[in-house]
Amino acid sequence: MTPLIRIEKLELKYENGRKTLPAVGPLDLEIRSGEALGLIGESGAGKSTLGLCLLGLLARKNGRITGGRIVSALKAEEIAYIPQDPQASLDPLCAIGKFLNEICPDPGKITEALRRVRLTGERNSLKSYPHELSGGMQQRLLIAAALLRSPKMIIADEPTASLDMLLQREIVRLFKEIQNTGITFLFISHNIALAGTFCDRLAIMKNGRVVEVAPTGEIFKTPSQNYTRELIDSTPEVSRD
Amino acid sequence: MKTVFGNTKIKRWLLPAALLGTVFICSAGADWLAPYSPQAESRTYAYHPPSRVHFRDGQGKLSLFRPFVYQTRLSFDSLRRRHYTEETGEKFYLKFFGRRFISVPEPAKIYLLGTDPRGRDVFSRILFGTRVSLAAALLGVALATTIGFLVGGIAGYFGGWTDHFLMRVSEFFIMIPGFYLLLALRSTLPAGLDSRQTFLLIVLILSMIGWGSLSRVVRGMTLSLKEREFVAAAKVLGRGPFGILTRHILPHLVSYLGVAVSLAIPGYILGESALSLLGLGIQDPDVSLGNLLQDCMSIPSIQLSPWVLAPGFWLAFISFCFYLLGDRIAQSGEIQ
Amino acid sequence: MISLSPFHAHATRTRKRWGRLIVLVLLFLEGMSSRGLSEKTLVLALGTDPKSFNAAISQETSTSEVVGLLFEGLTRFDSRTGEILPSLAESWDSSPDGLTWTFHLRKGVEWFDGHPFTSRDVLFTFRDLLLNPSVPVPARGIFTLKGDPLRVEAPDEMTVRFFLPQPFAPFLMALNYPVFPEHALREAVSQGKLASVWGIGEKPENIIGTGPFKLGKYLPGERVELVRNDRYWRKDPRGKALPRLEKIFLLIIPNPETRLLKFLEGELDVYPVRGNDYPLLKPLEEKKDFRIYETGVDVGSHFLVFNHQDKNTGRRAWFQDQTFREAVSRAIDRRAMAELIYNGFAVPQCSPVSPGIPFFFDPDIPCPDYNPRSAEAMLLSEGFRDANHDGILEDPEGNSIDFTILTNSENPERLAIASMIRQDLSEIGMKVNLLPVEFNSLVVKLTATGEWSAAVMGLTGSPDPHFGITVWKSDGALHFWNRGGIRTDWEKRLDAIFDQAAVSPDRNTRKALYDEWQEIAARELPLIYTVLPKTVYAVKNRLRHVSPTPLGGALHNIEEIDIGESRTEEAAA
Amino acid sequence: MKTLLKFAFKRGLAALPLLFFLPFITLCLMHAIPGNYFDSLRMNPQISAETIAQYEKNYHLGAPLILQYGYWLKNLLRLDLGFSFAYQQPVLSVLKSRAWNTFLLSGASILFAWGIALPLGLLAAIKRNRWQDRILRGVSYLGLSFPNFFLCLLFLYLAYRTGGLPLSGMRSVHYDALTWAGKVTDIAQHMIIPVLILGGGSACHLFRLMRAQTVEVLDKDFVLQLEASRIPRRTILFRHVLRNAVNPLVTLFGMELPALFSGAALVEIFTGWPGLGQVMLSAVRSQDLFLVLGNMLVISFLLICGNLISDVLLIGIDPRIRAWNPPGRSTS
Repeated sequence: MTPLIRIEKLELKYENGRKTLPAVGPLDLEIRSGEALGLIGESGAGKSTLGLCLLGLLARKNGRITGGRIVSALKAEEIAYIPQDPQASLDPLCAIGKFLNEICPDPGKITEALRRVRLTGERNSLKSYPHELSGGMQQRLLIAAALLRSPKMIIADEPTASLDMLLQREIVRLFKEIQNTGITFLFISHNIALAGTFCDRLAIMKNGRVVEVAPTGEIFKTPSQNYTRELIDSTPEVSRD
Repeated sequence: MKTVFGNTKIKRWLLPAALLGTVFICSAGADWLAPYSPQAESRTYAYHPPSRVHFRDGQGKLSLFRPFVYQTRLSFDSLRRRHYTEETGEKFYLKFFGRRFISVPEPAKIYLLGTDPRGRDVFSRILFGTRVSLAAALLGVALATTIGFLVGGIAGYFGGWTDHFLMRVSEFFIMIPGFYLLLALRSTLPAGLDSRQTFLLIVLILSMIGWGSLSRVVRGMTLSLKEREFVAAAKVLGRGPFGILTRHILPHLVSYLGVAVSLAIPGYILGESALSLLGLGIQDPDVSLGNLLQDCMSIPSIQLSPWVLAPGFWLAFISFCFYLLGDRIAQSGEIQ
Repeated sequence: MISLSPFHAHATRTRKRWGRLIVLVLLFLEGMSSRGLSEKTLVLALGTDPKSFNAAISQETSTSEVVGLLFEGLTRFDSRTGEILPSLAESWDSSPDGLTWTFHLRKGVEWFDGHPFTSRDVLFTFRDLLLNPSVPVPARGIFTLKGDPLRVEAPDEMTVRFFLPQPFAPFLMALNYPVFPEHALREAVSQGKLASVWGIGEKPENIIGTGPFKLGKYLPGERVELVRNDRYWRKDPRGKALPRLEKIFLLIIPNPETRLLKFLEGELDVYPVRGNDYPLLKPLEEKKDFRIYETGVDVGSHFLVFNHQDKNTGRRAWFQDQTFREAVSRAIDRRAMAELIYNGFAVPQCSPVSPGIPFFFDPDIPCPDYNPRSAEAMLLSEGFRDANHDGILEDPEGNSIDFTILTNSENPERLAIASMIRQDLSEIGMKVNLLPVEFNSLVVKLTATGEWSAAVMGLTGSPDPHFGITVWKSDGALHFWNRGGIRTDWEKRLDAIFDQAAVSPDRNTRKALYDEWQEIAARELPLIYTVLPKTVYAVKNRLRHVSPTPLGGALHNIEEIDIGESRTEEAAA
Repeated sequence: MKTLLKFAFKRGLAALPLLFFLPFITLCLMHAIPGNYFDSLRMNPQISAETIAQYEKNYHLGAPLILQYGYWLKNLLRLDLGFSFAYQQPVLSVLKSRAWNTFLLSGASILFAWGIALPLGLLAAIKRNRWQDRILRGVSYLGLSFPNFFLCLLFLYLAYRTGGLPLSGMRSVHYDALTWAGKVTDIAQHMIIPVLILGGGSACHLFRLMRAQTVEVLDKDFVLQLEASRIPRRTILFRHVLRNAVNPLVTLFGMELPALFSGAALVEIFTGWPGLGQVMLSAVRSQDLFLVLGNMLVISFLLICGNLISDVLLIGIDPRIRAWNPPGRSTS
């Protein structure tokens, strides 16, 4: 499969006042079209930074590419983003309907997207406000917002971090459905087990560099890096169904 | 608001602090620094423009290190306008670091910023005026801060009914426009007050205005800190409310206080000068920036002797420095 | 009649009708003026709100300058010629001994409300109002001669006869006093409520007079509007009805700087020029289309006065001591005041009478010379020492000389004078505080409550010293330095002088008496005079028939004043 | 709507203590003056004995404080704020028209201030620490440091030199002769300088608040999310960021009013605008106590209205408040 995005010796730095913080060391990674790639690492490993860079939103957080390059078949607009904390990522003063309408004014598409994330039903009408929705419903709303733009790729940064176990599984099942329709997925998480249930391949990141990339099965069976083994051991046993 | 001291930000607010430092030192040392006493009237030198200090004499001979001035003679033109012509006969050299910082042998005068309608040196009056106005403002702010801190602390610490009552009182003092409160309190004061009593009363009135908003912040902070373990621990160790307030709550307030106080001082200075300008504040023999402004609030003096406006611009400069200081302290917190 | 003036005597004078009109003017833009006031409206300005509209009880210019235009007396004074001209009385004749005067009233004169003007009104004004002891009318002193008041009768509708106990020289001028409508005020006077009727809260149509202008509207704090009285009886020499103006706007502008800006912008028609304004205004005469008139030394006065009945016994002793007052007078630098405050447009004042009234002015009254050292010597001779060396003298009983000078806050010149006095007195060891107070409440303190120690105040002048009687006679309403206190010898002598001068027919004997008065005043110094400014007015060229005089001011002939857009200079009426 | 009314009523209740607290303060002020206020009035011939007697009966100055407070409230409810001896008429009638002039001036200044401060605050926050931000911040400090009475004079002088602007007062001479439209333009012209000075001052203050709020909102996650969702920048800024930044400012609006009224008083005095400021100054100078206190009551009434408006505005903007009533107002 031709790689959708090829990242060669990429270096990213944050400028904060006069100090610059290196966030991503020289990094090489390939993202293949249609696959679900897991990007695993402890917090501060630079996962989110990489995600933002692909989305072209790094400049907003005073980040800059200082080395290497990204060869991408996609334009940044074709990539959607699903945040970690849905509550904070929704404008409290803007009704849901208005928010979705701003992304794509076609009511038909909106109802279709809501149906796919099972957000139909009277209680969560388009007139209601984010604070009137539960955490899970807010996340599903953001997923619907992502789908509305019929993206070629979705980057999800710790999408389930603020949700309870039951909701996490439901969201992951929703991701699988979406992935089956051919959308490439970059699933950023520190929970290697949860990523394992969904991703085709896993890339392990440490201190801003990719230390290991392999299909999920291999990673769990024969982790080449002991750092990966620690990650696996540290997550509670999850049956892969 | 977290603040980060000791990092690169420290340089940013040094400039305003340094400027204000010099203002404090100059006004404190006014007795020595000012060429003349503020009340000294040389009535034949009314509306005298700023003296021209010469470094080269008539024949072009340089005397760089011994600047001098000429004596000036008053004459009226056909329009009754005052002209001061220099008499280049005798040179009067400036004397530095004598009994006064700058002085000139007697018949000649050295008016760095000219004189007011009564022949008093504007530069000296500004120095002495700054001293009084700053003192009134600082005392006012200090008093307001202590009141605000105490009321806020007690309200936050004890909570319940006291909190509710104290907050309504503070809300009342925030709600009332400062100027009206100033005037209302002033109207109750007996008429013939000497200026020292007026000064203290003005400080008291000024502090009545400012403490409200501070008390609300202190209350908020005390409420949030009260639950924290170390406060509970301190309480167990038997430290009284006052001890807790000063030892635990105060340090967290330092950054907020820095900003709030430096942003509040200009308000106090303006409050004092407004009162004095209307003749209700510090009276004539004493000098404050307010009653200095009285002389320059006239159209003919703006057109014919604009140097009389110096006190107004000086007051603006001081306020500007305070605002800058407050902003830079807040900035160092914000960038973080 | 003399009245207290919040502003320096520099004020413009309208027709010599009880008090002066301060001329400050409202602004409208050059451009706007074309589409502005269609009818002829004169725009002047006041420094403070009027205290009331009741001309009978008014003692201060803030009232008299507004109501002065609404009322007329039997006679009127022409300040250009100095003659007494007929007004509500068409003609009059007197008995050979000058004791009985018969006035033939003008026919066809009506009050504002159309009521006919008859002798009943004159009777009411003089018998029931002026000479009725139960009614507090300040001007009564002028008409009581040596204690016994005059008698008045009305033989028929149109004639009135006055019986004087003795000959009364300024009688004709005294009859400038306004005649009040009997039908409007009879009820208030009978109930003794005159003092509080016709206040500023009164409806304008209730203020009834015969003058050229009626009270149109009063917007407190903004302006007083006077409207043309269409029923006015006077005609100009060519038979055209007077007054020529339709309206007068008196704007209330407390801030003197704003008044100057208003004039410079063209909205005010007349502006009394302050000394420091002159270099600013003179070059603009052409551009701003106005002319500056210099009419000589003013007739009013500015003085420092002590309260000899001060509630504090210590202070009372100082103020009653002539040497103390003389020392204070010598410590005051009058030349510097004229120079600094009036930019040279003033002269030191030595006598109660101003040089502006040549006949009565006594030139050889000695002017106090500025000599602080001799002032200190005099104080030492009176036992004042600086016992505790704090720079402030103490009187023999040991209390330090420390008192408060009141003055009205609206007048910057007066504040400057008071402040210079404070500085001069501090040089000879007296601690003085300044307290600016609102004019009307200062008047109440001086003339009623007596809660004051010292004050810098002003009085309007008048062509005949007799009209200062309310100030100089010990029982006068404005005798504020010693109200109700025991009379000193010189005050007794002054009472005698004023009584005698009032009745002596011969001008020269009156002159001699008034010279003695000036001498006593200069020696005893109840009023320590400061400076007399020269009156200077800036008047817009659009005003016609303007002829300022020292006594009459810029608009003393206000009913003749006209507003013409054209530049042509009409022949003076 | 029902919650709206309930909430407004509740906010009104919270402001009421001010109205009841004020008479208490006024009574203390009355007692602070040496001697009985009415004795000094009796000496003034201008004031009729009955008026004094009537007001002495109304206010029972002799009675103990609590009783006086009761009588005072009774008078307050009857809208009798006492008698002004300087203007010789009831205090309420003196203040009625003046309160309207002050309200007009302050209202115009508020609109002017918000009109300038909000967009500039937004711009300064967006261009944080670039030259626009530095200049705007510098100018705002300059605006705040110059005393407004000093600015008044300079403005008046400039206006005189350039000509064209009316300089003082509220109405020009021929105001009554103008048509309705003429009247409005006439007053508008007279308002230019006072509003520039008053509005300018509070604009600087508001600018700084707006800038701080906008910076805070720009760092929020939902803005990042909106950008990620490729919503046009203009919509993000003006529909989302602006609304969220303005939201807390509306609460601060209530706190801003007192400073605005103070400034208004000073500007009125120096530009001759017949508002409450001038009345207050002459009342203080002539120690006309009822007028001073009446003035304070009217000002506090204007404040309470201002706060109610700000609270109602808040409900309009912030749906969270509508659904859930926070106990007290959010402290700034």
